[in-house]
Amino acid sequence: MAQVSEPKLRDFHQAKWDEPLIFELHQPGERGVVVPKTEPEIEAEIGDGFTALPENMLRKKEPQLPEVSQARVLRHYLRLSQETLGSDFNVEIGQGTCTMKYIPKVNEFLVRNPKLTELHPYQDESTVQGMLAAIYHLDLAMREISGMDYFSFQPSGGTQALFAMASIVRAKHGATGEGEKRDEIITTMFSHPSQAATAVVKGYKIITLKPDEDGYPRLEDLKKVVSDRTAGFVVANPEDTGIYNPRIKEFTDIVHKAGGICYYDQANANGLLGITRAKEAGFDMCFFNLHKTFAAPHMCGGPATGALGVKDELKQFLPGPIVECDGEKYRLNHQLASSIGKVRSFHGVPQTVLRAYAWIRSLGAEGLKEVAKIAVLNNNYLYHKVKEIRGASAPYVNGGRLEQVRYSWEQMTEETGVTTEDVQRRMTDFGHHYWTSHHPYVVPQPFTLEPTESYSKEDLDEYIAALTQISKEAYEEPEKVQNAPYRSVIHKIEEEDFLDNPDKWAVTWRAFLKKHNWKEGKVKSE
Amino acid sequence: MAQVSEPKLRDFHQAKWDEPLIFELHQPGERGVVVPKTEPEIEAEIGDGFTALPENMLRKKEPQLPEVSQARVLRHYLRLSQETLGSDFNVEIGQGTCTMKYIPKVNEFLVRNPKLTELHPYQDESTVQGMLAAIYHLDLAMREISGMDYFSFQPSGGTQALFAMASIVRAKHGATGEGEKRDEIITTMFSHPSQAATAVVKGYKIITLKPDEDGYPRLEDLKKVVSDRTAGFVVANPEDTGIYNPRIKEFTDIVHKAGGICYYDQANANGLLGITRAKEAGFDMCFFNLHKTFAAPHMCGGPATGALGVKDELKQFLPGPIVECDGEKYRLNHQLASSIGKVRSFHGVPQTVLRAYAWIRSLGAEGLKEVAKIAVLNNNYLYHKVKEIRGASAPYVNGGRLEQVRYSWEQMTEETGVTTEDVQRRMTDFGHHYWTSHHPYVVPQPFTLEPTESYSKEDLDEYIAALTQISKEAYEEPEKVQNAPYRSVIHKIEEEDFLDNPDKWAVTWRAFLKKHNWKEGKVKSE
Amino acid sequence: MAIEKQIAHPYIPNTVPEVQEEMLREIGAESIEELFEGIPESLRFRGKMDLPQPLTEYRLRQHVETLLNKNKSCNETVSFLGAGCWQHFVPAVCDEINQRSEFLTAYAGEPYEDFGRYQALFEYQSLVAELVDMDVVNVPTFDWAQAAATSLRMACRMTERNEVLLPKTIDPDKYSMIKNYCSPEINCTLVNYDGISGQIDMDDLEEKISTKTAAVYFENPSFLGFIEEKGSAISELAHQFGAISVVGVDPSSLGVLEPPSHYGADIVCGELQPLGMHMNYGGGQAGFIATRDEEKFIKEYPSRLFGIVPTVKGEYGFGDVAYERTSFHDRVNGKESVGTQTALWGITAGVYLSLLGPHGMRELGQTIMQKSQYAMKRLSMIEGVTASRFNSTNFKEFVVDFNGTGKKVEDIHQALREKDIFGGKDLSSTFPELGQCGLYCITEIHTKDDIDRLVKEIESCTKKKSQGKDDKHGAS
Amino acid sequence: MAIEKQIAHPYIPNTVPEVQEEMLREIGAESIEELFEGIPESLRFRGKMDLPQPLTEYRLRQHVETLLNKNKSCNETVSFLGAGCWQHFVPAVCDEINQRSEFLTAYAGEPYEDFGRYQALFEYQSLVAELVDMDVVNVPTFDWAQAAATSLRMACRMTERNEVLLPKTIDPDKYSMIKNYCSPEINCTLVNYDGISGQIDMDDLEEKISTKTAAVYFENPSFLGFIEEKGSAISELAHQFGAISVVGVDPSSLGVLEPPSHYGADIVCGELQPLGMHMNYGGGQAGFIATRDEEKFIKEYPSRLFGIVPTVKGEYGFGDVAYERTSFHDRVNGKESVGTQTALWGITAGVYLSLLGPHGMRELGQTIMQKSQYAMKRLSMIEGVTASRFNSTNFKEFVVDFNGTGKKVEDIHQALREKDIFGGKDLSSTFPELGQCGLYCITEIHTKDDIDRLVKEIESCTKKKSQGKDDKHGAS
Ligand SMILES: Cc1ncc(COP(=O)(O)O)c(C=O)c1O
Ligand SMILES: Cc1ncc(COP(=O)(O)O)c(C=O)c1O
Repeated sequence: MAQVSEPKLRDFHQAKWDEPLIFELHQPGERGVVVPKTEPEIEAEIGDGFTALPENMLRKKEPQLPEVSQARVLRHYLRLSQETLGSDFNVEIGQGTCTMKYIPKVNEFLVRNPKLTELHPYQDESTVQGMLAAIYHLDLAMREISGMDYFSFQPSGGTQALFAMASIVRAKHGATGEGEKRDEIITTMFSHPSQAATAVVKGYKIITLKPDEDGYPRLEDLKKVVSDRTAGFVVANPEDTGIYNPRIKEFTDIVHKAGGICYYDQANANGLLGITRAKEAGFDMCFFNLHKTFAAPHMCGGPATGALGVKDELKQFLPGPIVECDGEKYRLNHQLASSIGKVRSFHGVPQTVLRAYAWIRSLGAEGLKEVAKIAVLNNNYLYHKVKEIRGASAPYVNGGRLEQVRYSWEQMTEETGVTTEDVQRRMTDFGHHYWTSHHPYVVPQPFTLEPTESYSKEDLDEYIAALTQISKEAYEEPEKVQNAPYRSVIHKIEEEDFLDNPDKWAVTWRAFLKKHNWKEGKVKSE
Repeated sequence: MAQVSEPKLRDFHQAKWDEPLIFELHQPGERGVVVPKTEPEIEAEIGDGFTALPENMLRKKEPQLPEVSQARVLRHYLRLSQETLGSDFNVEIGQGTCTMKYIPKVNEFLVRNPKLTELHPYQDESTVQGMLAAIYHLDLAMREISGMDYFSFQPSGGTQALFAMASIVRAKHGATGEGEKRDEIITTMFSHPSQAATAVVKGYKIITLKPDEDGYPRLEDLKKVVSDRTAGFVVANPEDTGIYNPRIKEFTDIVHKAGGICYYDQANANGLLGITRAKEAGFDMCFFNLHKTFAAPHMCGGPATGALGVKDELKQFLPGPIVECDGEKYRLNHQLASSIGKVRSFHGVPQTVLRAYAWIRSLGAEGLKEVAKIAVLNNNYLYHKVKEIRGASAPYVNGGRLEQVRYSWEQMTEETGVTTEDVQRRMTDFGHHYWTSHHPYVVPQPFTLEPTESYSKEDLDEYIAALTQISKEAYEEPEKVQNAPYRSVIHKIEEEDFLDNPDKWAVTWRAFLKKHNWKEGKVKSE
Repeated sequence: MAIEKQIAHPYIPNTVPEVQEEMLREIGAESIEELFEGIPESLRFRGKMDLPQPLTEYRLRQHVETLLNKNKSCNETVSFLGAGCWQHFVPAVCDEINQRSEFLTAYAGEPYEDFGRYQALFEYQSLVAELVDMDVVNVPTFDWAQAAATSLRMACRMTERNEVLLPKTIDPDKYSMIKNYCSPEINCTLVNYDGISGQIDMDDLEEKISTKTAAVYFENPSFLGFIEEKGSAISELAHQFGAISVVGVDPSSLGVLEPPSHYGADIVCGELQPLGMHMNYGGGQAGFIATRDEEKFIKEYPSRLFGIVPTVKGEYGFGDVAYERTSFHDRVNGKESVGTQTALWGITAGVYLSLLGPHGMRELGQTIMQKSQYAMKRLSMIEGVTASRFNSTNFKEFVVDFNGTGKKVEDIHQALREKDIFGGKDLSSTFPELGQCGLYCITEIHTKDDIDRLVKEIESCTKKKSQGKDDKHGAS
Repeated sequence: MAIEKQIAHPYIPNTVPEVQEEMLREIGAESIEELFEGIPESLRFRGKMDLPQPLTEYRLRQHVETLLNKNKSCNETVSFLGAGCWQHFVPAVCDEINQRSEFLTAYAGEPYEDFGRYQALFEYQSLVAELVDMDVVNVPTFDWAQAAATSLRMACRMTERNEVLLPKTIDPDKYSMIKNYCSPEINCTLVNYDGISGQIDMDDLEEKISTKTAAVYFENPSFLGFIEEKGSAISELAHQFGAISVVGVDPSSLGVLEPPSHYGADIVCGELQPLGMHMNYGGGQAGFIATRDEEKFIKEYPSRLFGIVPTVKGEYGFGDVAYERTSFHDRVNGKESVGTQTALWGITAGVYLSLLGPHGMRELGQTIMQKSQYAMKRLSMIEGVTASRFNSTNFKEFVVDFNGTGKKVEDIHQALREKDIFGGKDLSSTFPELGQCGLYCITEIHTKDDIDRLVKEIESCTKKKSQGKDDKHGAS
């Protein structure tokens, strides 16, 4: 049987439909659906339904929505879907920190079951025992994975989990009368922006530990900043660099000693499943992104779940309700003594909870560990290969990476002028997604790759081949990279001024129509 | 609100993934799924299951199927799906005779219900009352639409319905002792190939009526060929030309007088719903393609349903079972006195039956008539516009077209050398599908358009604009058209010898590997 | 006339009156009615079709779901029905692919804009080819019965003969389809089977075969579930008489059973439904035909055969091999007929085989053999019950003989149904010579519990009722 | 270690030992274990996680479906639950689009390879903008509560004040979320409502508002279902004090109700779930925020805002407007925080609004008004029952007052449940001042029959039980 041996440089072109905006498809009189109607008997009895309405509340001018037939609406959005590169379609290793793994199709069929989709969150407990059971058993599994004692699945995303944890920190210190005093939260440089940002929302000052030359946060720095003003310490480990801080237990000990609470950003725990746990590292709380490590899809950016786990003593602060079981019946416990209150309506995003539950059930304990091992193997293979590409490097310690790495094109940019954004656009031409970095922008010309367990060696080789090709192009014909893409839905975006100039930006079609008369590529001069 | 006024020439490119064949993705050891396993208890009791098997029946060499992980299989086929232009994605008016109409999404969700997908055809009648009800009520609706008395939904496609009708013709004459004598079936030139072909399978000689200069079959011709050898007369009306034969009742009368049976190919009845019926035109049988007129999807070519209707006196010949109702319970009647026997296993394709039922329920009597009216309006608009394109014409009578037209590029080909096949490939570059014709090839350089009720004027204008553009190109730079496509998944296919030369053709990958060593576009010389 | 007031139907954009007027103006017609002038008044239907009022989408969905809820499906029960349609594990990826809008709504496109469909069907052909170990496979036919019928007609054309032999253990429904498809030109004759083993009666076969015989057809496993062991001998005999050996096969067995090409089959056909299709009340069926890569075979296929062909840039392209054979090309002299068949199921079977690979297919076959042997063993422990009725080795299905219980299959099945078990197919009317027998099916989806429950319930209903009977009639 | 023998897990291709070896060779490592050396032994988890054995796909599906079958869903019953999550008609096209593999699995792509996602979300923003008649709408937030909380924080930043006023009729759960999101820096104060009408008590509002007030927040319809009529007066009052008028809205009302921007709202927020999302046990929620197109507003959004930007070829491109606001750009000084929100629901809401258009939205609103008025009327005919408790006009939801029946809501709902009816949300613990009241919801999906059944069953259970009560206690 044949087998591709040469890494493939794909002769790719993305679907390009040249599709107008939905508003441009407006045809007065057309319609996409008819909603269920009022029975004539009701109409006879009640009239048009508007008589009771105060005149000032009746809408006078109908919303200027487009009128489009069903087939045309469908065609429009289907075309847009083809113009979107879902992770099902590509070797999605370019979105580091996001654990873009295989989304099992069977789980998607499970969550389309009307026995889930048609449940109302206020149904009586007796009518949702199946769903409560799934939530409860996911809680049990999460406890095993983390060593924590209780989980809430209410936060709908990692950011909201971080916010909930910052809220718990505040509530906890508030409960002991230290709320005012403890006004600082310590984090590290290579942590996700939401760690600091959510703590700021909760009124905290942020102290950031800088990495040493090997990329590790310094214990000495921590010692310097920790004090009785320390409310908490939040960190990811490994951080965006993929570097695991082996002294983490010393960090949490120091913070604890100062009276602070340690919370662990495990949004991405892909390299750690069954390997090491939040508990042993001394954390009081942690969260997992079910849409990352636990194979729930990213859905263009949510809805999602940040599964929030706490040690026993923090249970009372959890956002409620949580699911409990008396061995037979499942119930919702709304009576958490010092709950921070809800962070997301109802029970979070139960579809995603069910997906994570199904994923764990399809792997078991050994399977989860296998995930971590292959994720780390894949990453180290990629790491090894990327460093060999001309102009690319992986700043900080040599080796010692777990599931991801933040790389740099610093050298290539210096030598050719081609930036990481140029590479990003050019990667599109080979059918690949590629991401640079979010704040803080410490690594110059960064790109962050995380191959997860889902990709084969052949997949990785294909991605590497594309990076290698682009590096070659950068050194030989840099404009080719700089003017990319050529095989995407659109060409290079030009006037960034459209995004930052209040006179030009247009967040909606109506704003656009007011500001521009842009046809055939001509922009109305202001 | 803005509205596109200029017909759009789409700046299109189809998704091009440069995807290897599935065999080329083989990676020994990978796998896509694990099937349910034998319990250890059974294995302990039974062993490996092979001991009972005669040695000569145990497979020695495993099938050379590829070994591929689940995500990679999914990615492969998803990419192939994007490389396929489904009718959901385009203005699918280029596939004349096939009634490519909007496939309501709600119907697709209905047929995915496990209460249908997980039914076994031999379940007891008491456990399938819902499905039998749907079949029965579709039968009732079909009777209204056609004037026939009973329907069978067993034929899975128009071709199988035509075969079933030819079988009934033979059975009926057989029953009256005329089976041997009546060995001719009469049809017309512009009928679908399956009309003649299936009659040939049933052992009939075919007599074909030629069109007159206006495209109508001649009554005088029929009179000449009809005789006591006439077993039947099969015809579509309108035919592929979209021309309706107004004297059809005279035709069926003549055939009846000669003792023949008249059966009506209503595969495509889109222009006739609620307008005129098989019964009034004197037919003894007819069939509808549920995958055309009744909005079941075409699924790359089936499974489908040719709903076969007969007059009372032919009921006994139907393939069984048919569904009956005693006013309360539905049952399967297997006892058709002179049934031709089954033509398709079990009950045909029930999913498609349910789709057609749902479609009719969403439209009602008025709605069905509206379908016919708009289908005919759209076609006449298109007809009017296409005739204006340089080099295009619509042979036969001027006007008088119902739901479709077979056009000709004869003039353009003569003047520029650009053929209808060239146009076909070039249409791909604008995101359109375009079909020429099947046998018989009477109209020179043919193309057959059928706009149905599903497309808006704007859609039609877009299609016309593309045809107009290509005509312009043909006159100005013919090679551009002749060497198309440029924006498709692949380029022009070159060596047709690969398809007709037994030394080169390869219907499977294994045959290909044996005959060719084709890499980088090089073909092994034989 | 719009359906509700002036409002366009969601499925019919040009219901909008203004647009209609504009279009009529272009055409130069006064009204839509005018466009129908070609249809004489005498043929115009002026009544109103008696159809229920239209439903909005939500109500339609409610209505149809209410209907379907009256069904009881096989995954709400335990079902042992097979007999040509089998409950197997359908990987979710199969459903995902065949529900994709692109594949769902494509039809007769060209290898350019429908490239993916061509590649997927070419791959399907190639994958089934590996399974049967032959070099040519067609784009699917309607179902196994059609594939068998066409295989036989191919054989008749190749041999220019018009008699075919089939085993008497064939599915009677399939046989009725084949007979109709062959008549009037081809004679079908059934060959007896051995009463003990079920195997084809070789003596009877030798007696019936002749130089007029175009083809000998048999199946593996047979309709009654046992494995036909003398494949080589049958094929040899056929070849001796210049006939063609046609073998029908359940592809779910081919991970563990020898493919028919290894025991002399010239044409192999079978049913694709086990390879990733839901049962769909019988709507999941699709047939295949496979042969060697010889011109004489290829020329006789009525089906489309997609082959590889290069493009000007050296890409893989695809096209119709030997298209002139088809009725699309020549409606009178083409080979039989072709039309809409079951392409989506072909694509799906390809996805299925890609997912399972060789190991999956082997495990599938082995699991089925183990579980069905377990079931037979346990069922045979019930007093008066024998499984299988025949002493050959079985695959997936087997005949359960209830004659010893004094009960009718019908009554036993009725009792099982009350326990949410669907017993196998009742054979008492189609194979009267077997008396009270049922054809039971065990696949990889059945658990030990399922089987044990079946055994327990059969035990209890055959016992209980015989007591009831005894009571009525006094001691026997 | 592979999961089953040497067999690769379907989800993990590189389980294959040969491939692992090759990769390790490249890396120059002896074993995978070696790659974990950076984690000190003291932190290594050497136990075995106590998790159930892995299931194959088929068994997984069976297992989960068995679990889910223990639920009773709202389409197997008639449900009158609302209170922030509503059962509406979800067009099939919405599901088709949000189930598309591309949208389902895309994430943080760039406007090039994820162009479709950008366009779809830009369109979503634009469509909601029409509905609320404002020029800026964000990429969705987690839910309405989050949208409201963020709107209030935006107002505080704009006004540099830290007090906000909210109506006492607000959903207590939503309030708990807002309070937590605002604390410790922002003080939330509740404004009383009028006991008869439910409307905001203008006197109390005037008393509580001051030049420290950053924002006045109210909702239309209010949580208790009535329409807040004095929107203009409230907004004017807010503006007088230099505060910002923030209005939360259920968009399903906006085909018939004036958008808040027409009565003075500066910031409009609300819940998208009614626009094409299944309830999903509460997983269908998503929030939106809308404002005028003024720099001072835009700069305060924490969310992504997709704007149009041309490409070098003059195509529509899309990008992030004023990205520097976000925490992605500056994690300490950015506006609040942003992360994974609810983008797929935004796309879906766009599909929904495209399908309904202006007429659909109007019909939707009208149908809801008619049916809910019918329900209130009929319910009020039951002895001891009043609907609504408040004498304002309602939209979709209303408070049913059972105090006159002498029954507890809890018991009535229990009785209804036995008849497969889910009564509305019990308000007795969250709004104790109302006594025994329930918040009932009627949407376009309810039929006259559904409502009549509800009325009948409430009638019968309030009557029956009071007889029972009478019996026990003798005549009263
Ligand atoms: C380490 C880390 N923390 C937090 C987050 C935020 O999670 P979410 O995007 O779900 O808000 C992410 C997501 O990228 C992350 O990688
Ligand atoms: C007029 C006519 N008859 C028969 C057929 C054959 O139908 P099917 O493709 O379902 O076999 C067709 C399909 O194109 C047709 O248009």
